[in-house]
Amino acid sequence: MENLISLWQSTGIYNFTAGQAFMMLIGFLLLFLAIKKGFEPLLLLPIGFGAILSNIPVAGISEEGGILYFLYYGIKLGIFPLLIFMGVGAMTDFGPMLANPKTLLLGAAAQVGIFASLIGALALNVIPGLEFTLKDAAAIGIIGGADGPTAIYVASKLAPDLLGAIAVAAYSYMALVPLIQPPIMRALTTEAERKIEMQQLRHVSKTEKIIFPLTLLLLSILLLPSATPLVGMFAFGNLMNACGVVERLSQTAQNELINIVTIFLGLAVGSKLSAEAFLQFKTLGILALGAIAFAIGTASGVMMAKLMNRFSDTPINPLIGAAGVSAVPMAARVANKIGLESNPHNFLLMHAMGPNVAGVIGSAVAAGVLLSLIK
Amino acid sequence: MENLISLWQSTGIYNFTAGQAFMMLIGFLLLFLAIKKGFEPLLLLPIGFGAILSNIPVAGISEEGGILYFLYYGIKLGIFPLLIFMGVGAMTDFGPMLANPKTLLLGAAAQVGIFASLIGALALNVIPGLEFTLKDAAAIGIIGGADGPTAIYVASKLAPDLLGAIAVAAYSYMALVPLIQPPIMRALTTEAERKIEMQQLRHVSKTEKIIFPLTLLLLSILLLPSATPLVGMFAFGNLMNACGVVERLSQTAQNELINIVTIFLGLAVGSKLSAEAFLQFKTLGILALGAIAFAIGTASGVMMAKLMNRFSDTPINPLIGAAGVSAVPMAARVANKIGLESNPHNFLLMHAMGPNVAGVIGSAVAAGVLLSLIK
Amino acid sequence: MENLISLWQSTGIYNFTAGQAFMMLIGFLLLFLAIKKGFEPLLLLPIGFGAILSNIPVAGISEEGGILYFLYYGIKLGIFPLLIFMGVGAMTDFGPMLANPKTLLLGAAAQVGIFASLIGALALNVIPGLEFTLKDAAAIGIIGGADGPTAIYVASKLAPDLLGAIAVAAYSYMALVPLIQPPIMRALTTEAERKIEMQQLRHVSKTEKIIFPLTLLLLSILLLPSATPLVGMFAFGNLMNACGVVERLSQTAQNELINIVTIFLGLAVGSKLSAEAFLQFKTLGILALGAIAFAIGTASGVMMAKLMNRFSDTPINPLIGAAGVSAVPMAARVANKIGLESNPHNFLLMHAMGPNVAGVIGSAVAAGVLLSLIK
Amino acid sequence: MTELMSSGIELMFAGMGIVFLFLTMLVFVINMMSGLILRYFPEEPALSMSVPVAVNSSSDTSYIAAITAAVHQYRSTH
Amino acid sequence: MTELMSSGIELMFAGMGIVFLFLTMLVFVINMMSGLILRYFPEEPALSMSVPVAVNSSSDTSYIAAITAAVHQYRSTH
Amino acid sequence: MTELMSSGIELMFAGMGIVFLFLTMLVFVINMMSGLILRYFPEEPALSMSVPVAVNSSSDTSYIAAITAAVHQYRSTH
Ligand code: NA
Ligand code: NA
Ligand code: NA
Repeated sequence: MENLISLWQSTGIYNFTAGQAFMMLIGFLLLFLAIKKGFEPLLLLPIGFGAILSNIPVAGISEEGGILYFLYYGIKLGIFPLLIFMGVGAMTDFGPMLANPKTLLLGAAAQVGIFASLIGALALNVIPGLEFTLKDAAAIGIIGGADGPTAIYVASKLAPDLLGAIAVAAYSYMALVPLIQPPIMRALTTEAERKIEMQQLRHVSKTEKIIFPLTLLLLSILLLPSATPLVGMFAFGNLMNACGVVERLSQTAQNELINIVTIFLGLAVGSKLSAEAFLQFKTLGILALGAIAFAIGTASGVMMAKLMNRFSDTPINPLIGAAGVSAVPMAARVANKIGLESNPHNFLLMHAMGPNVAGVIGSAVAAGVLLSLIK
Repeated sequence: MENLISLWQSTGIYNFTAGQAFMMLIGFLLLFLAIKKGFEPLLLLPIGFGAILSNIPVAGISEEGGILYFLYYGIKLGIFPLLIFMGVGAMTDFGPMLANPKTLLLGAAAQVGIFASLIGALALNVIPGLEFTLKDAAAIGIIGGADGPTAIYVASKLAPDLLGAIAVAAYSYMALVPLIQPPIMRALTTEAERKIEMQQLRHVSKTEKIIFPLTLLLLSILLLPSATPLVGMFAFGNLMNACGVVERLSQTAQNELINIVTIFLGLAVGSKLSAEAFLQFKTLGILALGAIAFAIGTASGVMMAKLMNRFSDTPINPLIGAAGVSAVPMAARVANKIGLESNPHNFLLMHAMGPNVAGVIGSAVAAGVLLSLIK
Repeated sequence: MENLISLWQSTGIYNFTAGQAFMMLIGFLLLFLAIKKGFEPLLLLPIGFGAILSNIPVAGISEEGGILYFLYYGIKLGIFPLLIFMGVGAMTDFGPMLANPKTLLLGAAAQVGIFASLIGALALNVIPGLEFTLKDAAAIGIIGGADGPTAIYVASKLAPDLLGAIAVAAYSYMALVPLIQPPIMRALTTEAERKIEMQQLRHVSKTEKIIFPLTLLLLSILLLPSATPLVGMFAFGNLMNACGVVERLSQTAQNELINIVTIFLGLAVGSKLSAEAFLQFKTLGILALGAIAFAIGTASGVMMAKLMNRFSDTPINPLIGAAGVSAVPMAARVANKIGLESNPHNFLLMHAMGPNVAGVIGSAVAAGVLLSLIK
Repeated sequence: MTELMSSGIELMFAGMGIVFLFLTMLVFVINMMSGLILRYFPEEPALSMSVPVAVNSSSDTSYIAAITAAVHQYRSTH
Repeated sequence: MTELMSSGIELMFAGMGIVFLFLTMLVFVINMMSGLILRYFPEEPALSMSVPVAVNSSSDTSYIAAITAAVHQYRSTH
Repeated sequence: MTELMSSGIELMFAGMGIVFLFLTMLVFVINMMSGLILRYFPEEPALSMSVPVAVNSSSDTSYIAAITAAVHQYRSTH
């Protein structure tokens, strides 16, 4: 009898708090979005599952002794996001960007989204009950970078309490890029601009692809050492792939290793989706600011492309500016798709890959600035 | 000269204790069983090798500073068995069970083996020199679950000193299922019963396979949160595989990740096969009780199937009840084989897979009960 | 303004020390050697990149909190080199050595390089400013073993400060084997000796290949337990491959697992290439002694083969003695190549694989002696 | 009978009770679930249920696919 | 305007400044790099640039290749 | 000669001694082992030595095989 009472008192039904139940619903929602809607399933499925597991009463899966508690160390120590970034580096082909380097400026412009939402977060402090510090604001702003590992790395350093919400927002908006970007792109461009055909890209030699990651790293070392953990691991992955002499390491970095770390990172991010941390007015602010960041980044990229068209003799289709937010390769595909609507013979995909990967560099640089200036 | 004496005094020959030598023989025996007899080689080969390495005098491979000491943390913290369980979940197809859910009851019945051997362990306390605590008894009982990761997880929490013996017993008896089960199955069934043909299983839709792991997890959360580390990781692996949108993660979980963890876990389990822990009268008790647990589990499954046949209008071949102990997929194959002996046109394999995977759930639930009620 | 000054003061340009700049050049040199010259790229590329990353001012990538700091634990605890050794074991085929066991003596003779350079290091102490302890000298000597994981394991135990220089020397000289060995081999042999054709190797049965790693381990346990961490993990990998019943574990050990660990180990070794540790007079000594070690090892192997020819009735081509230094499989290829120059129909590759893998065992044994006798 | 043994027996009854309770409930829940799914989300013929992953999949994974495709297109124009 | 907001705005200007500075410099450096490479290290036709890895590759990786080759040769003589 | 140097030389002799002792013993042991194996466990022709793993292999690995087989059989009946 005592046993039965003790068992009843150890059931989930007996111990559930409303917050835990609600967070579990959020977890199921993420699973639904991942599986049924195809929202960044590689990340949102583990994150959603991690959210469910960490909100189970009594079990303590994300408390000391639980598996999610230990996995979270990989984020806390900054290891998981950097290893994923290394794998992403190994997957990235800088060819299109090297063939047309000025598209880097589009990747720069799109980072306005980061800083605009940082300011936005600070502005929201006028609302009673919201209190974002500069660190919080910076971590929120980085959602606008549209790069999962960068956002998680920065958030884990500056605002670990907001990590769950920030990661969820970042990956959700990346998945929503095909919905968020087109109206903005259409509103800011004329039909004639969207029809612009771009010059064929030149062939990029293997040597250029080998030297580029080293150049990038060197520049980052000289100007912005605080960005070098991110830029360095990215460049390392890219070099492993480009150089062609360590094929087996490169393959492992972009397959098994990144997969293993993705599973662990996803679960661990999910473990930060606790009721206390997530069910706050703040979270709504984060979600709103994240959407604004993506929108402003898209707009800035497009406007920058239009500006460059004024001064450049080789034409640039402004649609590819939107790809500057990164969200690789979705944003590039969106640019391609909108371009095809206006001109069915105009394939912008390769042209958009330039600003797309430039956006990855841009946000890593922005992350370096934030990590270096905010103490 | 001093050097030579010092060298001689550092040889294994000089330092061997009888216990170490004996444990090393056990290690070689396990290697022989794994390689020559095909006894669960994936686990028993690393366990056997770990046993040899950890009993080397002077070298201290399983003491602080040695590699097996560090690898053991993966078990101590509960990480390795849960990751293996995740991979097993990704490998498991619940289709046959979903097509005929009442076979779950066979998976429930077979767990009697767990609790019977728990009682048996306590009963053995009457023998002078044997002193099993309730925790010890529970950890021993879980051998009857016929599930490696579950047994190791529970033993590492309740009775880490017995871990080596329990893991060895669990995997050995799993390998012996084709010898242990048939006589019991034949003794408890009539020729007519063994000839029973079962209805073809209906097709199970993809949606059902996606929803099932979530349903399982939810029920476990509501009723038995203490089982959710095991059930949760298992369900996570299963969902990754069933949902079809994270194929690369699922593949990694059921291949490279589970392989890496299996190597580490096996070596680390082996490091618990030290003379002090293993060369005790207790170990004989554990081995005896493990065999009893498997036998009783088999018998209970068969009897449950016979009982269900009384009340059900769709016929159940009692042989598939034996598969309820889990030991996936060996027990299901045994059922199939014995069935074919009586009726060469009667393929029971798919029907037996239902209770077989149900047995995995059943032991995870039983593990949850033990972990929750024994303080 | 304050921000700008603060930014300027956080740039790499502002903070660079001459030592860091120089070490970064070393890093780029290693990348050049790896990529352009094909010098052991699997190790030297990550090591070179690690050297660059760890010498970035301000960023602190190899200081507490940085990723290289954490990765270095894998070396400090001895885990990474042992896991790589396990994978190398799984890749090694002892067939040729088992077919002609007396080639083991060639693998023994080549270890003279280890001890000669150990003595050399101590002799260098007469030069003012150089001060090698016995531990330092032993760690330097092990470069002559021509085995990366063994060298890193021993250096991490005896002289962690010298680890970077020792690892770089070991891998560089391994890559230089095709340059270092031929002149020595030609100088010590006559044209007639180089033309010697060897008897065809007998077929080695699978059982022999299974029993061999266990025999090796057993001998090591009895005579030299201090070598068993190395020998044991090597034998474990070899047994996994030879036994044929754990194919999936063996494949993972020699592919994904070794690749992951190689990336981590390389970066972590690179993190020990700091200006303070590397830019010392000592380093020149290490590089010189390493070259001497390789040369003496090669010479001893060749001379041993000539000596054995005096007493043996089956002829041994002395060129294969050079393969006894290990540097698998490069040294065996060199022997084959030099042999073909004198006799275009004389394929020595398989014959040279015997001493080649014997050299791996030889250096592991030598490592055991050093670890056991030097306190 | 010792106290230890009596708590063991209690544990056995509680344990088997919960195991059966749990798995019996699972039988009911599965039957309910399958019923609902087969009624409201019947599997359409062919492969129609498969989510169009390729279109809006993750930024991390589809890298390869995208870049491979793009490179092909790019190369074919050179 | 609060102090916090003003440091935020300062951060924005510093941040976007550096992002543009960095990426603009990168444009120049890439152009320079590509120019130098195309001039002094032009890609030779066919696959000539590929480093002869197979010949002097690592002791660890080329194990398989070497042993495979060797075993083939060895077997073919038996 | 310094004390350090003399312990180095002592180490060299001890070290090379043990290396040779070890590998020489290994030669003998291998010869013995091969002799015993070839005499008492001669390799049968063809693949007869291969342990019938597929039959009683591990619960973990053979999952795939079993389930694949089972699913095939199951599907083929639908
Ligand atoms: Na970006
Ligand atoms: Na079970
Ligand atoms: Na060697």
